[in-house]
Amino acid sequence: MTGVCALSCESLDVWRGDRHLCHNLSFRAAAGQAVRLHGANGAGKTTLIRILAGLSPPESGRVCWNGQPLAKAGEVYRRELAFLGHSNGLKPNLTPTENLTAYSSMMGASPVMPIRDALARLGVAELAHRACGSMSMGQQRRTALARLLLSPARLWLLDEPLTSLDVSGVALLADLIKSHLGRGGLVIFATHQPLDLGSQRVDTVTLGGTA
Amino acid sequence: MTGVCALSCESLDVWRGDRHLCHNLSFRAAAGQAVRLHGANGAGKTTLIRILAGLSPPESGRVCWNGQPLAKAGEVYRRELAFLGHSNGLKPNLTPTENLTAYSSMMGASPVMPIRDALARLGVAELAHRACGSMSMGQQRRTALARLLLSPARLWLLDEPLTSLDVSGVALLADLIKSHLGRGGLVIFATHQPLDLGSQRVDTVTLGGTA
Amino acid sequence: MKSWHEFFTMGGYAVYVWPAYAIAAAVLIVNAWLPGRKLRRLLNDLKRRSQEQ
Amino acid sequence: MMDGVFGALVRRDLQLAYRRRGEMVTPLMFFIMVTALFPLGLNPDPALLRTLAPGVIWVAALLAGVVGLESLFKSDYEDGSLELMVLSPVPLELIALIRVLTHWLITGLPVVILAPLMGMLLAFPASAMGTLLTGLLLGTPVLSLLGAVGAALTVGLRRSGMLLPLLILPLAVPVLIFGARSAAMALAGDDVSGPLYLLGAILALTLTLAPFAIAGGLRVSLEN
Amino acid sequence: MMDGVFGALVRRDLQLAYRRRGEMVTPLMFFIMVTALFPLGLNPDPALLRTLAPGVIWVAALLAGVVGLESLFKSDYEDGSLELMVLSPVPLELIALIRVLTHWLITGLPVVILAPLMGMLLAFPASAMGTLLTGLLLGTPVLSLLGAVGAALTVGLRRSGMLLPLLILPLAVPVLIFGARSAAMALAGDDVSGPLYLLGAILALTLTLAPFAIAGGLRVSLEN
Amino acid sequence: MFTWFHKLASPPYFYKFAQYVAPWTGWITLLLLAIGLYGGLWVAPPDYQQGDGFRIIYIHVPSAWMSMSGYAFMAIAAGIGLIWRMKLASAVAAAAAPLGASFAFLALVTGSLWGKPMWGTYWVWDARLTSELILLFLYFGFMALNQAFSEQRTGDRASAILALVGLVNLPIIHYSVDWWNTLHQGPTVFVGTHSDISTSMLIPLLVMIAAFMLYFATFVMRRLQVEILRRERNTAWIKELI
Ligand code: HEM
Ligand SMILES: Nc1ncnc2c1ncn2[C@@H]1O[C@H](COP(=O)(O)OP(=O)(O)OP(=O)(O)O)[C@@H](O)[C@H]1O
Ligand SMILES: Nc1ncnc2c1ncn2[C@@H]1O[C@H](COP(=O)(O)OP(=O)(O)OP(=O)(O)O)[C@@H](O)[C@H]1O
Ligand SMILES: [Mg+2]
Ligand SMILES: [Mg+2]
Repeated sequence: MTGVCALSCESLDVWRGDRHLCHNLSFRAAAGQAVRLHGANGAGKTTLIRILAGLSPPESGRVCWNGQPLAKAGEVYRRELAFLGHSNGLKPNLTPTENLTAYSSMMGASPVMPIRDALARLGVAELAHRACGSMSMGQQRRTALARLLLSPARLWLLDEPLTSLDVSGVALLADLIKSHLGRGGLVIFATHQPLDLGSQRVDTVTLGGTA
Repeated sequence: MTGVCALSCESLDVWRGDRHLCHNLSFRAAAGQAVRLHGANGAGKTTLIRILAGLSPPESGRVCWNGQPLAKAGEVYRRELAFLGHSNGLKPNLTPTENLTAYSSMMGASPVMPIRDALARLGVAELAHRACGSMSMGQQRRTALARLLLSPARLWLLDEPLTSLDVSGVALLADLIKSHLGRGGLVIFATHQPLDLGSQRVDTVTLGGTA
Repeated sequence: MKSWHEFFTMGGYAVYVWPAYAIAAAVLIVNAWLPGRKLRRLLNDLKRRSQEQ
Repeated sequence: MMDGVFGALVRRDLQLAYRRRGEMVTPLMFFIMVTALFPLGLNPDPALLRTLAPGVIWVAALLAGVVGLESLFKSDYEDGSLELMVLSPVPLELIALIRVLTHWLITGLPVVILAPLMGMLLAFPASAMGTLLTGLLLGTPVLSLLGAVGAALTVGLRRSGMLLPLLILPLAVPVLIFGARSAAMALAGDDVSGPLYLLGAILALTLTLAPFAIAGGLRVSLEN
Repeated sequence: MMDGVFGALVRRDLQLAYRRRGEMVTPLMFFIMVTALFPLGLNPDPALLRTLAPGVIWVAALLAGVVGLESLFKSDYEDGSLELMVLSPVPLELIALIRVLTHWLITGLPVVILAPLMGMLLAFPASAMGTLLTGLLLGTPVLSLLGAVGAALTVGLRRSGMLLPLLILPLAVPVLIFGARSAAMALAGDDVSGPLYLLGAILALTLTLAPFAIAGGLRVSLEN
Repeated sequence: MFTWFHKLASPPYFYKFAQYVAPWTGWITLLLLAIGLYGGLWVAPPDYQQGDGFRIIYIHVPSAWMSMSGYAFMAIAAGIGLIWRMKLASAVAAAAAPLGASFAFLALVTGSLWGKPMWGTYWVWDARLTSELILLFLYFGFMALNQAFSEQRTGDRASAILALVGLVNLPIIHYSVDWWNTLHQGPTVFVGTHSDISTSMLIPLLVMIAAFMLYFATFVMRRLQVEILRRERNTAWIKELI
């Protein structure tokens, strides 16, 4: 991982139906930085994360990766991005190993570590050969999180990554985030639960709005 | 709400595939009592809750409502039961009001409070006439929780009720549980997050097992 | 049947009779052979697993 | 009380159907397409078409009924409503029956209504149309009910779309045969009361037994 | 690199299909059953069946292909894989094309292979079988691609059903007509190169344009 | 008697029972097959109408009969498993299905091989042919559903419901198809009739039918052993067995 990298939002305006979720929102996250999106239910965290990922466009304003608007950065940006949404993106008929193999084949780069090691790190090594559909919610979430370890992406966008994780799972994820930041990565995440990143500084972007 | 009521498990054996999740598990919850199911990811909380609801049978042992096995208690038991699973049970095409109306028509009893009030109590009154599919995850969870207020059921079975709820949502649910217990209800819930029920005593059933 | 020749030609119906018998034999043999093989495999598998524990 | 439940459930199902009114059109389109496609390979000799019409219309109605069935309980399963249905004090048999009947109302009935039009295109004479309609009116609910049994049994499977026809088409054969036969007999000017009574008897039988099979299937599907 | 991606994606899709191999057989079953329904509903006279065979087989092939299509991207959308596909550096067009082609390989191709057998059951003469096969080989991929465009456009809509048939049917009908026509012409002993060339041209056109439409549809579906 | 049945219904006991009995029935099957084939293919005289073509009867008719009685057997076993939650009965149904399907397949294949010389075509849409084809699909549906779930118990219960619905439907299918055909007589005329079948033709047929029945019994037991082992793999008695 070389070179500086940064994600910046410039005066974003976000609407959902008749609700004005963000008004002139600007922020910037650079290498080694963690940003937490904060806000009540319905504040617009998920919406914002999807805009940051380039899945949907904002009403006005722009999102830039290394100074380039997302639309232009295109493939370059997607190569740097690891996204974890509300849903896990696992095929219930495939095993974790198969799911992650398929993921890494779409990544356009070879996986950073062997899939088996990634699963072991997340504590689901013994499930490697069972269909994902027959795993518990937490086990599925852990499998989805293993993607972060495979991808060389520098930017992690995590939407409520703690959902269904038990206490040890939460601690594990905090570790992963810290070491990613230590390696010069960027993490933007939304969560309602407290996530203790120790001494790591976390910027908070608060989205207004009520439930 | 009159009469004593109690749910008891007698020497349950639960298997999932080749995993032995509960071995000879027995516990009892009576009116006014809260039971928390505790265990790591994959320990078997969801499986157990579904067995308690009568959705699937245990390998051996039995679950009794007021001393009667579930299979016999049948409709009587279902009348006393409010169940909230991993999924919300909301039709994305219907509005919260429509969803809850349909629910209360299946309840076999008239709702305890007007639907509008229940939605207001959960803080989603203003969404009453929007399609559930266009609400945020937390808003959907709140709508699903509003069912608890409509139903006269004495037994609440909640599987990770805190998922996607923000801080105020968690406090709200704690309040609801406390007042339900105060009225002589029973609550059995599984959650990984701490849920502060104040002075209320909470029994914990710990399920063994690793991730 | 009067002769082996007659037996094999089946009075001109050999192309229908013998395939019918052949397919029947094949199906019956496969059905007889599969469960034994499955049983052996399963037993081996279970033995291996019980030794691992 | 049961009365209120009945009405409320029917209302909800119709409401849902209205919200997704687009999906209701699919079976209808299918029906039209299948009926329209047949004469293509044939010479458009009306006398020939006429004799084929009963079979074509019945097969088309059967296929149109099957195509939309997969989703009958699927969304309930996926969004968790099915658990609520199973855990409600109202008998699951009743809930399931209502669901099937509303499904028939919004997919089967339009097909029946459109049948005379398609019959006309196939040169089917107006004199026999009554039998065709009666037959469809008796037969398509049976198809819906049988289909619902299959849908209930496969709802927990991840990709049931394909399994479903395999399960229900063999069961649907008698309906198809009696239905098509009655229309063909009407065409020939014979007495059609026999097959129509039989269709009615099958309808009565299915109407009483299928709800239990459907409810059983739904319960089993949730066990997993 | 693209090579490896291609292989890996095809492998995943085939793997997925293999996991559900039971269900791979089912389009075939479906095809067989639909073809079998027609003689049941109609008159089992071989001479008549023969003339109907092109229409029957084409309709059955269309149905077998379409029944599973709705879910082509639906499950990806629902389990979140679609987001991963869109956000991957590999062009979405390629991913989508692979998905459609593997879908065709496991549902369309077996149907084509089985078609001669079903043709035989319908007393379709061996002399015209070549045309039937060529037509199906050219036509079924088009149907898969068109279906995928519709599936992609409607995957995110909760009120999807409406659009899918409306979008797809007008496009699919020419394929069906040319296909069934060519087989019917072969049956009559006419020269069939005209309709077959047309089918080939339609296939070439769809194969180049559809991936873009599919990818566009998927992106739009996720925007919401 | 009752206690014996009760004991037999317990998986460990049945497993051992089958272990002892299956070889015996297996050898008897083989013996009967040999006798039947010798009688049917060598001893029996050619049919006065069909010549030697009629000899397909010795596999066709037993297969056809076993395919039908096999379905009833399977559906009843599945129903017992569903209603009384008897695990062994569900296993019996799962074990019987592939065998029944094989017989249905054989009836179809041998029948159409017989049809070509007799009727001039491999296939006509005749009543029996059609209902046999439908029976095959009913078997396929049962087998597909039985294996479709991750938990075997669920698959058993789901497929049992299907089998019972199919059982109710089977006579309806049979008569509808029959009736449809008589109204719409195709080019088919059944040639072989029972009455004028000679004893030397009949006896091998009866022997073959007995052989097919015993074959079915033998390999249902064999398959059942597999099923029992698979289903009970976590129980104590299996661990002891190994
Ligand atoms: C694909 C073709 C055929 C199929 C699927 C088929 C199926 C069957 C079935 C299901 C039965 C049992 C009927 C019952 O006991 O009710 C049967 C019996 C029989 N079949 Fe076939 N059959 C076929 C072709 C033929 C042909 C070509 C012949 C001879 C010309 C034939 C001769 C017989 C005879 C003699 C019996 C015994 C009749 C009786 O006991 O009632 N079958 N077949
Ligand atoms: N359909 C299934 N088939 C086989 N095994 C299953 C199935 N569903 C769950 N399991 C297994 O059963 C165990 C218990 O699952 P369950 O969902 O009850 O866990 P849980 O305690 O709710 O976990 P979580 O905290 O992750 O929600 C897990 O180890 C899981 O892998
Ligand atoms: N498809 C949609 N159409 C219209 N409005 C929508 C749609 N999806 C979400 N909204 C609205 O946009 C707002 C933001 O939703 P979003 O999902 O981004 O919230 P969130 O901050 O992630 O909430 P939560 O904490 O509950 O997950 C909500 O008020 C919601 O009602
Ligand atoms: Mg959110
Ligand atoms: Mg759980």
